[in-house]
Amino acid sequence: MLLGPALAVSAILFSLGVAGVLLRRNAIIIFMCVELMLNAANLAFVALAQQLGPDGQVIVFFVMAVAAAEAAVGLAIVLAIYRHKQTLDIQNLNLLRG
Amino acid sequence: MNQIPSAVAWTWLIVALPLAGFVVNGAFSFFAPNAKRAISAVGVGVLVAAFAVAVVVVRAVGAAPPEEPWILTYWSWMPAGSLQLDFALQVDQLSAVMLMVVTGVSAMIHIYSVGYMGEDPGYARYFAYLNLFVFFMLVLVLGANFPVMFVGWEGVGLCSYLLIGFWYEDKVNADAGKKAFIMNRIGDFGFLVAMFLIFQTTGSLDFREVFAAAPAIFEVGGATITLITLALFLGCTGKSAQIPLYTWLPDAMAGPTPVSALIHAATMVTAGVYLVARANVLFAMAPISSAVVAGVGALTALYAATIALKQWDIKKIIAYSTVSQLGYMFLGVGVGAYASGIFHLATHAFFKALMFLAAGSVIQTLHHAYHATGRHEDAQDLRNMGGLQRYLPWTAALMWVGGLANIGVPPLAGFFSKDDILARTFARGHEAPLFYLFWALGAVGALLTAFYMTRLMAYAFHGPNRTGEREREHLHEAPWVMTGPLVVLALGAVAAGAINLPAVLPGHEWLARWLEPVTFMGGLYLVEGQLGAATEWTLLALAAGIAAIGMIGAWQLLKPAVLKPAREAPAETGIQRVLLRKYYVDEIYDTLLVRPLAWLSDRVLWKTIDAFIIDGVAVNGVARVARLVGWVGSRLQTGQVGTYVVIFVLGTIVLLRALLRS
Amino acid sequence: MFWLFAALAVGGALMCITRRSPVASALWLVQTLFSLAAIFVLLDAQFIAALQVMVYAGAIMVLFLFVIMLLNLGRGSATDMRGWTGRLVALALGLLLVTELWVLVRSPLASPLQLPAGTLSRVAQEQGVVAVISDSLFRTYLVPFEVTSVLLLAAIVGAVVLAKRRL
Amino acid sequence: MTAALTGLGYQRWALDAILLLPLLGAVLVLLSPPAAAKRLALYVTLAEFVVSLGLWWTFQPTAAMQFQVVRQWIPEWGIGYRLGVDGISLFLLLLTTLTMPLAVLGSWSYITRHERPYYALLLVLTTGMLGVFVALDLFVFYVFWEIMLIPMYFIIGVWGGPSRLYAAIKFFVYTFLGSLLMLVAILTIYFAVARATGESSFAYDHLWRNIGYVRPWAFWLFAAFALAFAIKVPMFPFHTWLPDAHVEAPTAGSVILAGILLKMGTYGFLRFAVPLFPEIAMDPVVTGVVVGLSLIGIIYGALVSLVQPDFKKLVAYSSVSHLGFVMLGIWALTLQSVQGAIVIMINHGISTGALFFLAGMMYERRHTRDIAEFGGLAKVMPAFAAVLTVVSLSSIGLPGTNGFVGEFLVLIGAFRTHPWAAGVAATGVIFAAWYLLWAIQRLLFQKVDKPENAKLPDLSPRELAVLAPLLACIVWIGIYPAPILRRIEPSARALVTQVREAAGAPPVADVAMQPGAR
Repeated sequence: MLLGPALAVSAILFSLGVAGVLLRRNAIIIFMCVELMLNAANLAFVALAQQLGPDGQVIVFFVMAVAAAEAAVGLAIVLAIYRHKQTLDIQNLNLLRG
Repeated sequence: MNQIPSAVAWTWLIVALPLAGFVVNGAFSFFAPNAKRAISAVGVGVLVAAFAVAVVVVRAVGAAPPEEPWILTYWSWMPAGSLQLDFALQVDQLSAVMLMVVTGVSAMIHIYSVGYMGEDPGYARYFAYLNLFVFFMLVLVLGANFPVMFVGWEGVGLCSYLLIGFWYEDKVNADAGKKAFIMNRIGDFGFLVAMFLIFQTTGSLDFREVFAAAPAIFEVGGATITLITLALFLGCTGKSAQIPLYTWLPDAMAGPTPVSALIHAATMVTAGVYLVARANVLFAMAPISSAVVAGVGALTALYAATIALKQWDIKKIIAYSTVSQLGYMFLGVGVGAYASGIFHLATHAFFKALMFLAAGSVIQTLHHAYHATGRHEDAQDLRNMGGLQRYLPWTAALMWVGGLANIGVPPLAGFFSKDDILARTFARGHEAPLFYLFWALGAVGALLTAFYMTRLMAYAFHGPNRTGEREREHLHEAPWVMTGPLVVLALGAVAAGAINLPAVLPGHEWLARWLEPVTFMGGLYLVEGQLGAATEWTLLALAAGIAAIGMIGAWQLLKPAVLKPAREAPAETGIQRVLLRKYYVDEIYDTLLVRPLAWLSDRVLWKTIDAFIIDGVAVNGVARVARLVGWVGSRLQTGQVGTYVVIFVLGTIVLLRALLRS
Repeated sequence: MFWLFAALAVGGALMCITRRSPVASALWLVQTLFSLAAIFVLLDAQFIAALQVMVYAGAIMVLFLFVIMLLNLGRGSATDMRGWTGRLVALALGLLLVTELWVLVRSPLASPLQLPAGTLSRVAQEQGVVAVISDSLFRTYLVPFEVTSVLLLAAIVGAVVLAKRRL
Repeated sequence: MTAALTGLGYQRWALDAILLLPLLGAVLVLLSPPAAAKRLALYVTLAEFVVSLGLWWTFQPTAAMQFQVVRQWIPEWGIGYRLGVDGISLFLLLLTTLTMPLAVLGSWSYITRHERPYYALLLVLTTGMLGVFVALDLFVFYVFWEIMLIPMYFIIGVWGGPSRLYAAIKFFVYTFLGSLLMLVAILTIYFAVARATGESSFAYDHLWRNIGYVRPWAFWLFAAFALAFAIKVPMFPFHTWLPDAHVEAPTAGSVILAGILLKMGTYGFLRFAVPLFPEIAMDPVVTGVVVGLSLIGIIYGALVSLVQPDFKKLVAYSSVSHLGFVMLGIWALTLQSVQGAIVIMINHGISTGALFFLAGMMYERRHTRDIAEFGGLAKVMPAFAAVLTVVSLSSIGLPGTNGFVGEFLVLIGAFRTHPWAAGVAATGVIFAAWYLLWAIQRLLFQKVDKPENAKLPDLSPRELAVLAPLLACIVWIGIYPAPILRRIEPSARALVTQVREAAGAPPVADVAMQPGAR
């Protein structure tokens, strides 16, 4: 029975991901932290799948697919931004300013 | 109800002919404005034809006098539940009289116009309007219910508006037309309210039904009937230029002179008198209203005569004279002498049209003279005339006939009709002394009438000529196409009195007996006073005496020889100035009503309430608040993704916390 | 076994978020991902573990590294870490989250839903690791699966469009 | 004629065809080459008019809904595509289909850019407007109500005058505000009735029969409807969007706005607000407020018109005055006044429409609408002057023109129940004459004092073709309105009877009532 420890690890990893997002200003590292959070969530799914049936694993499969898609598009955006602004520092990205 | 004779079925043609003339001449004015022969042929032709048909119809009426009006229903106009209005005409003795006056005088004036307007570029338009006017006037006198009459009532007002402003390039003319229309509209408001009240109380608007039902529904002297008749009379004061709505009529002289003769003397302005005579039952049942009608009539008769004393514009004098004479007619119908009112209406149509047309001939020749020498002088100012009988002998003679008829010199038409009214007013005096006062007002008015008419004739046709040295040789008599109608009208002015000679003379009161089927209902409530033969003779003599005194007085007091042309004349002072400026009534209306209303509309209603309060404060105020909120919100958006993330995470934590709590 | 990989995963994650160089961060993240793959195996999810290694550690991270290299971000420039306030905020929020999640983890699972211990591994042995997932994937979740394929296609197109210099 | 049309099954497909044709036309116009757009739009609108004309003959003068179409749309929520025509909506329908070809012709040379979307929007607008008048399902009604808003917004906002955006947004937001409240009211009624009867339906009949279940909130529901319609009418304090929208809109926009869109407000009162909530509408306080506001509208609109320097604005404010008469007629609730109100709706569409066309023709020639910039046009443009005079006289309400028939009926009907109000309203005829005649004088009469005016071309054949049908209607309705009145009468009578019965209002002439029958 590894459910409790696995979920705990998942929680810690997720929080680390969040902290990373908050801590860093480099868009690409923030991006990696998001991936980290996704993995933390995957861990929770897999751990629970052991208790509740294989559907959890299927979800993980979907998460991975979406993550892959997201990575592709996200990185393309990063590229475009870098080309446009010559920086990835999110403090300089304030196009959303009202 | 007796059988409608087949000739009466032709009535529609009388109405339709002028309308057709309007359509054709209207088309001419766009496509062939210079085809003057064709235009005259159509314009005059339809009138002559209408007159001919009218004669046929009136003969049918005479051959078999109807007990009740013959109603000719053409189509259903406004069917709305209990309101079933038909487009219907009615022929009876009263409308027969009006038919003859309207078509006859109109035909003469149309012929005269061929000469008078011959050189005007708007010839076709002029005849189109004139024909349209006759059409509406005929609808007015033939309408079988109040709304159909109202069609004519407002229609003639429209034509009056169009014809007064016929030479629209001058602001004065356009202003005068507009003023006439709006003043009439104020009266029409009264007419409308009266119709609403009548429909409300009797459930119908057809003359026959309303008048038949009136005795059962209304109580004599009751509030409702008084209100109805007063509202109707407000309509009359507008249309027939009585106090307080008379000021448009003198201004209306801005139109071509034949128009003044037709619309503003002979026909349209008498519509009010016709209406009171038509609704005689209603007025007779409201003694207060009748007294008001008589009082306003008497007052107007005197009041307008005083203004006429000091006018210099020949047309204005005749215009105020018209207002004054209309006052006599209202006095007549107000005292219950409906036949007398209509009698004066008919004689007045002849002699006043004659006066106007003769004045038109004078004005035209003066106008030509000044035009030929290039001087800009007023062709209508008496001070620029004088001694014209040498140059226009026919016109002078004919105008004297009209003038004498107007003054009331026996045995001309005006003498009998005016005396008839005054005598009957006097006869009511034993009921209430008020009527003696009305009679006195009328008598003084008659004196003034004699004075100003003589003044007009003396200054225009006698004494030395003041037109100008070079202009004098251009003065000449009008062509036969203009003098011909004058002769016909003069015959009428002389002989028309014969239709209703006083009771003491042979052939007495033919018109009154003719109108008996129409007026007897009113006679049930407003019993005419009876005069002894002696009193009647005395009054006749008195009337003749008044006329003589007025004329002789004027002839003695006025000195045409020392009068100076308008350009050199000194300014009037004192009471003369007040009279010349018509008691400043126009100015008073302008200051007290027109300007404040315009100011209120502009400054208060539009700029303050509309633009500032509603739009500025309320509507755009809401928009401004929304924009302010948006602005505050937009300031919160720093555009820093980092900040958003912090807030987002915070939000997540709070949400989780809330989930855990539950 | 589990605790070892757990420690490696957490350590890798910690290093990942604190390294100055993006390349280093990426490599530490790879360590975390591999450790997670190991933990997946321990949790009877061999198929997912394999996917984890292939897709994440293999494909996605390589993509990241590619981009980092492409943009020449490898050289550690001035730190992109936030100032002290930012760090404190991050730390505080991270700790708060951990606490909350910890409470969540401690909450009991609804008992009727629970399978007896070892059920999944037994089923996996009977039918094969992949069959268990594929059965569910191609029956219950067929439509989402297909939609995912469309999503991936869209992502590819989108990535190409965005990354192209000029359309 | 009737037999021939019946043979074709006209009654079955008429409304479907009328609603579909413009939409198809819009698609065709968008696909056509730009040069052919206006021609195509003209043909479509003409075809539409011809199709709708059949209603005139096949309409039976009874109070029943005719040409009914009932189709399921979203059966789960009881939304059905329910259409029908009665005496109240018939003439608004015909007025719309008559106005549209003229609007297209009137835009012929006025619209010079983006022709295809313009004409397509006009056609979509047609469907929206017609839909409002025929919808018998409150949801469908709401949908059409919003559909017609959007094309109008674009027509003002894209093809309008200098401050078109302000005007367009003001128009849109103002109307939208009202219609959202109306949506809330519709949904409230729907849910309340559905809960009480167990039958979910937006059908007007169903809601009308069961309206008793919403009695506790009736006042607020009525207020929501009334506000939406009052803005559209527009009644006195909600009218300020109107002058802006009219002035900025292109000619055809103004014509449609005045001619048809405003009528939706009064139609809404007649069809929904008053019959659904009779006891609220006939409440003495509510009646007092509405009648009072109508009177203010009549007098105030006329007085403000008097001082407008801009001809279009003058006409716009005169609409406030005219629509005041309509509201008075509706609230007086007698047979004559309601018939008169409907006739004024038609008349106003014709006369004011024509006035806006004329204003547009002036604007096309001089690119100004400032009255002071003109003068003496009667000399330069006699045909224009003649038409303007006739149309103005109709607007003034001269007997013999259409304007008189409507005003007379409203006033004589209103006099039965509100004599003082009718008396005050009758003074409106004086002010109407004042402001229009003064405007005519400044435009047409006096000397041609501006050299730019000396050479203005008179009406072209196309412009005459726009105005001629309107002139014909002015005269026709003026002297022979009986066929129209007869078709309106049964529906008007039914309305007055039902509302008076339900409200327990005192009986009036022409209406046989059994109090408390509902």
